[in-house]
Amino acid sequence: MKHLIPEFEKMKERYPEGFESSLVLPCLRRIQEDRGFVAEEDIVALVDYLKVPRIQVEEVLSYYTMLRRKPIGRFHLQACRNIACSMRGAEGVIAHLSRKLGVKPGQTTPDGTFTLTEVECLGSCGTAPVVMVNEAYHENMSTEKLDRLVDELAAGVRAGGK
Amino acid sequence: MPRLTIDGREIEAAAGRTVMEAATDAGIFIPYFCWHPKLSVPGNCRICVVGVEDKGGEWVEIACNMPVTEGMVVYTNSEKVRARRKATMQFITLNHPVDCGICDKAGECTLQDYHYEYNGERSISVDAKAHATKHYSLSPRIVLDNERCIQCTRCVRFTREISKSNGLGMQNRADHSLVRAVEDGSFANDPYSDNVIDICPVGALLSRSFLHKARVWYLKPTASVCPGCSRGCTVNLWHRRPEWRLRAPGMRAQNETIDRVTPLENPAVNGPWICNKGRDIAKVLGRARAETAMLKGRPAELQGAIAQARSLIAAARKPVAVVSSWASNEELAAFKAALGARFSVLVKADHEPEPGEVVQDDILIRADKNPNTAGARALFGEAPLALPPDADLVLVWGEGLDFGLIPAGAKIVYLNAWLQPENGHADVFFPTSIQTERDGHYTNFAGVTSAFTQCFPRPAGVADAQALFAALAGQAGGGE
Amino acid sequence: MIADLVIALVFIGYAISVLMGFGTILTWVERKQAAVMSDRIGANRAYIRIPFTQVKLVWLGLFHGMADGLKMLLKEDFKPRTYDWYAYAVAPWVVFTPVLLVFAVIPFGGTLTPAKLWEPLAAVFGDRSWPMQIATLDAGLLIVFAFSGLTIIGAMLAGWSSSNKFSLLGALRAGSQMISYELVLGLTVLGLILIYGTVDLDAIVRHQSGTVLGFLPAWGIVYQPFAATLFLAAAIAENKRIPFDLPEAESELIAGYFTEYSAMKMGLFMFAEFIEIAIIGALFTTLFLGGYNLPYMTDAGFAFPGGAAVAMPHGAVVVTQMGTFLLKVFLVCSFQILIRWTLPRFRYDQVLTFAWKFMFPLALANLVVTAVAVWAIGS
Amino acid sequence: MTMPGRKVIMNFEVTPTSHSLEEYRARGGYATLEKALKLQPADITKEVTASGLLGHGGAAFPVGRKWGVMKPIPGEIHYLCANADEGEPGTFKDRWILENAPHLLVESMLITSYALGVRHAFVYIRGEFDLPYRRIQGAIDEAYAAGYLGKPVFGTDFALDIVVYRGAGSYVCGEASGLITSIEGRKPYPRNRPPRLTVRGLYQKPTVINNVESLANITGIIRMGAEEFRKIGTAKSPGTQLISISGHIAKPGVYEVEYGYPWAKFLDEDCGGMLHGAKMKCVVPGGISTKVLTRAEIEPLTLCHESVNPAGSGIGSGGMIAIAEGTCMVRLLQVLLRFYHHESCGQCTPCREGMGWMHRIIDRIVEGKGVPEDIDRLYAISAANDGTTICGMGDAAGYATVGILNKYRDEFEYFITNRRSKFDGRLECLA
Amino acid sequence: MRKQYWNEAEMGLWERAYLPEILRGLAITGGVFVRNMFKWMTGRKGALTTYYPEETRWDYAPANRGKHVLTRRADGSPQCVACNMCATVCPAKVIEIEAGFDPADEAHPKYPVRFEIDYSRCVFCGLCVEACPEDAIRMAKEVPDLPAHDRWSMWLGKEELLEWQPQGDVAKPYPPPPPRVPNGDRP
Repeated sequence: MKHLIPEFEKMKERYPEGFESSLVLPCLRRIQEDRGFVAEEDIVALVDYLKVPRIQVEEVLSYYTMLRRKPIGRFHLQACRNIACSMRGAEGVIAHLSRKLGVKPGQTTPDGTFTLTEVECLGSCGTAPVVMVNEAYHENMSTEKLDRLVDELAAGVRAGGK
Repeated sequence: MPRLTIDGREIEAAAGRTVMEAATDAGIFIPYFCWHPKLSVPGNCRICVVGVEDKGGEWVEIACNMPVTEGMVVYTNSEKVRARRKATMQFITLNHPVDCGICDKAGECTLQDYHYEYNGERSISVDAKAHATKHYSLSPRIVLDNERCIQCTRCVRFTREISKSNGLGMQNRADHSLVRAVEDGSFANDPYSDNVIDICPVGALLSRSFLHKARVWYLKPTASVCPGCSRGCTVNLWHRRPEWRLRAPGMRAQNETIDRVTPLENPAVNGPWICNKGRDIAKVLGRARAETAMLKGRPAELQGAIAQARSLIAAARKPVAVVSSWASNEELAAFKAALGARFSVLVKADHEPEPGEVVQDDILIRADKNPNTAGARALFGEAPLALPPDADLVLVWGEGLDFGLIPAGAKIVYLNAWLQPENGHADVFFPTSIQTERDGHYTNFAGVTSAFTQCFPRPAGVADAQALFAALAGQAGGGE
Repeated sequence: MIADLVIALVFIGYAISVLMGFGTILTWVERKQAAVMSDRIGANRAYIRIPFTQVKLVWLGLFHGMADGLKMLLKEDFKPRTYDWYAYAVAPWVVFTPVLLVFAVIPFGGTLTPAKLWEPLAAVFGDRSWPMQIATLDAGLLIVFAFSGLTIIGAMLAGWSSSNKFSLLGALRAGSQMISYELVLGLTVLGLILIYGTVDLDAIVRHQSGTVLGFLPAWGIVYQPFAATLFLAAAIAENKRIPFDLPEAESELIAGYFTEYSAMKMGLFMFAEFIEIAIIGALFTTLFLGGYNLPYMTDAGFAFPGGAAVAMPHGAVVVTQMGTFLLKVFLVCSFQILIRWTLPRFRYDQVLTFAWKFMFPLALANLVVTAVAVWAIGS
Repeated sequence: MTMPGRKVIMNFEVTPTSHSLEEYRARGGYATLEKALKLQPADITKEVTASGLLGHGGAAFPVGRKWGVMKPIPGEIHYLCANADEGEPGTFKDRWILENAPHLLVESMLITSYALGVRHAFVYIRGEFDLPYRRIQGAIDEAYAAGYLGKPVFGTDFALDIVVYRGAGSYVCGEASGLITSIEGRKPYPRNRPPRLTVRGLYQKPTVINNVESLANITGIIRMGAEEFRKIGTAKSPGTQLISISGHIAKPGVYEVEYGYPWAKFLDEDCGGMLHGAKMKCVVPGGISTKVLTRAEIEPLTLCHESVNPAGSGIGSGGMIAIAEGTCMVRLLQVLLRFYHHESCGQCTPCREGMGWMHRIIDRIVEGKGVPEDIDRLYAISAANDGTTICGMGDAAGYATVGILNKYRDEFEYFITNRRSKFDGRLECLA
Repeated sequence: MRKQYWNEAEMGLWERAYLPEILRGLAITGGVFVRNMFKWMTGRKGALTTYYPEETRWDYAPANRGKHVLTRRADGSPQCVACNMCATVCPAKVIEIEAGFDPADEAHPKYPVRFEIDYSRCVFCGLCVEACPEDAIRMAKEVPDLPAHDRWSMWLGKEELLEWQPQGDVAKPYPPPPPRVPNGDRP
């Protein structure tokens, strides 16, 4: 985490005085972007840097669904299953993904490429169903589009590209 | 000062007070789980709902977070309030395992009481209860039962606001939130951690040392003073009620042990808290006892020892007494009255801080680990503990004095409650009673005097210090 | 003379062993019979273990009597602080001894001719015969009453010397009750004396050996059934057993006159009571049940009505007669026990009322009727 | 989307570059700010109050009144938060503003901050929004670069810093007090009122939190003046409402609707009717926390608060979901309750226990193990949650449940009796 | 005047004659005697009583409160959770339980280390059985060999109470624990 401190310092400038505690969430997000998850050493370093009680960091990490303390697959497929998506076939989408990847929601493929997660509303109800791959929304998904998406991602990994 | 009406009683409360505080002050009871007079108001248990009459009729809101306003009309037991409370109790007991049978809190559990008072019915749920971790080791001292936890967060707030260790937090969300200790283990080092057991309104937080030791209704609290440091926190010592004494073969000794220690609220000294050392004071008081008088290490009759001590005192040219800072004010006064004129008196510290112990902090713990130093010094002065080399008789009272400091050749009269090697080195040794075996008072560092009460009978052969001094003085005075 | 002495000693030995045996066995019979009558098992716990084995001999609880005796012997002998310890000490014996003595005049068999039993005995005994009776006295029945009257003194002594109110009251009760029933007892027997014209018990028994009306045995009970009933009732009352056991009344008087007795002294009282059962049995047998007689039996064998006769050797006759007597006594004892476990007891006033207002007049009436009948038949 | 009626927000053509500062300026952007800075802050508040602008976050609390509570105290720190934590299922209107009109929001926040004496403003954006975050962050960076932010603007001594604060996946952050707790870097536990956030909010300082759409309206109000603004919409609901429609509808998306627009017409004509020409069963008017209305019920209604509220529902956040005939309402409620259970923060008892309980009950019903009393239980739990929780979530779940139960009780009874759905458990609308 | 009692027997002449009634009574008891004696002599049992303890009754009433039995779970451990309800309700205060803690057994963490009943004071009222929330203590209808030579040997401990099983196995079929609803606990 240490190498991110300059970034945090810049972030801090935008915040009013005495907002160190507020930086917990942005910093954790940044750390997770960097490492893929939040490790024990990151917590220790962050607590040391922000001078917040460690329990606050632990609470935040356990509370927010987007933060995690364990590594997951390279591509995090988050399929929305809330009302609007369900009404446009999200259940089929998830079932299809699950079949195609061979994992149940919440699991990671054995090769560590994909992690499939069911999530509640992603705020893309008009273009449902939606699947979020890492940060990017893939909207109006259908079985064919899904196949193509997963195949492309898998091919990219095989090619060694990003 | 706003005037308000609660249940038809007109009361006056300072502005800024909440309805809960106003009602409590006026002696009107409003149920609560999460509210605690010494902690912040989270308003999360929702059991303290009261009805407030308004233009639009009665509406219900939680009392703990409702500031009093002029002319407010509050009902604590209206139809609506009762319905709400009942619903809330249904929610609280929804996933509570109701395993009162194996819960140490049963008998002094708020949830039990409220259930009878405000619900009294079976759960309307037919679904299986959600399970959670049953025995989570929160620290080496405390076991957490997450199923019993009603997530009032009193414990969490205690570590944030009172002990400031930030040792606990609520993790996860919804009905799978869990109280957890911070992972770096700072909760285990919190010297006040055991207070969360007391403030837990249910049996979620359990003391490991008291775990399943006894049902609380078998126990009786006796008001006492913690001798752990010069703060002199008032405590309750819990021990077996006489009517529930154990009778099985080999179990007699259990009837005269301190099963647990809880704080006895005292605004002048410790508020509602005590430190962990105070909780473990039974270990100090439960050490092996000296029960026979001795003459140079040989067991002797008490009367013979008194006679011997009298003659030693009568024969002494320069007698010095080192009095105990664990002695009660009464005993000290008795010593002063009986022998104070004959002896030059010094005060010693019976106990020094032990390694690893928190020596002092700004909450309760004081550096002086003796309960009555102030009381002793008030009677015998502030003189430093330096034994004059020409002393030919030293009367040592209580443990903790290095016998090497006593001038060679000086006779030693020793009074001690515990079984210790020094006992045999004294010319005359008297076993004395301990705090749980007598009534008395301690004066703490700030001059506040608190009383302690006898819990157990004095063992046979053990002398009462007050009577002993009178007996010693009878002859010593006569000899002069 | 030697022969007389030997015979007397044999008879005395026999009498004592019979009485002691009855006394012991009746304690067991009382227990067992009571149990069987009331659907129970009765005492069955005392046992003798064969040494070095685990075999325990229970024998239907027979050893309870032995255990009782041992217990009484070994128990501490508590004595009250009395001014009259001599009377206190002697009272059980005063109760016990007369009871034994009564048996002296009771014939427990026909005649014994030792020579007929075994030839060589003729050398000592010749061919003399002896009636099987310890003391062949003409005043037999009077002796009985004389001795049995003595037990009252024992009871009174015991009650008085115990210096205990309960004992004294018990003794008073015992005394008045026994005196009252002694009278009735005597009156009932008077009828028999009128009929048989003798008080010699052996003669009375021999009178009963024949038959009446051709087939009925000529027993006293046939001549005097009413007197028999009264006699038995009075005898039980005399023995202070249920339903007349008022001198002992746990709720009022504890154990009555022997409250203050313990160990074997108390055992003597108890033992006397049981022996007295046997004595009453023996008396009743002698007076009303034909004594050692079996119906249709003579000293030579059986002679049935209609002429059939069976000859028996002397030894068989003697044994049969002795056995008959013992069996009859036992049955009467058993009947007494049956009564004891059947009837509820009286109130004390009822006991005396019963004696004086009911039995005494009846006995008198019986005597008068008998006298008239004897006079009429005799004249 | 084209839509008849006057527009306040969607009054320009969306192109790939229409969100840039350049094009925004070309549309007259930041001119209003210049105009506003010439007014007294109190006058702006007065103007907003006069406009009668209602909050667009769901509760329709008058924005002017909220501002009015917070008297700018000189020397005291005040904060402004734009609530862009759009978590209500069915609602995605703010996303449109963040993606397509970020500068409108920035300008509005500048005006608002000036009016309220705020020096620091926050945009709390939900963690999953990536493009919207980049757009708003881009716009703010542009504004900093252009000098609108960070230093005194237009020659006044008013300067504002805006921080975009990203959430990390929590519905409760959309609740104002949960939001500020989240900004404080803690778990977003909503707070008890009193004290109100406008008295003690972020870091115990007075804080105003407004929905993104509400704030976006400010620029328009100041530009056209309150009087002019009131002419749009109806008397009691002035202005427009961004309706995000989804579900079984032919043309889902975000529409700006002038208050008072006929509802049926909106659905049938502007949105192109139901998907695959199906018949409409009911509609969720404004986010799932409002009660559903059947097709027959909405027939006479117009899209404004005074029309919808008496029908027992509300415009809410404008997240409309159209539901076609043949949709299983039991499964639908299951989806909703699963969501509420997942998103309950677990702070106060009725919501923490009630949400899980309702979820377990509905799961059991769907499994075919329901009992008739379960319906009463759902009602009872909803009633017990109504008004007893710290934030509005307990009420919201109750409204949703009661709304569906009231109107489709027969479907639940059918499911419980026959152990299967009346409509095969279908949520999708088949062609 | 003699007091008249409401239940005073009304006796006819025959009954007042005393003797016939006595004979009738003797006939009854004598009949019983003869009948029972006949049974004994023919090798049958002529008594209702039993040769206790060699012979124990088989026909105790099912509700008879005999000695306590501690029931067991299928794995043989005592069903008792050491809640002390029985000890608390016991009017004679004869039950003493010392609880132990076994965190490994999640379903039954509290178990009795010591469970003792003082039979010298037990009044066999059965309240302990009523109070038990776990059906861990029952009273078997059979009466066991309780007497002892001193009062200390009348304290019966856990093992004895567990092992005394007159009706064979008292292990209670224990239903499997309900499926655990997953929670957010960290694995």
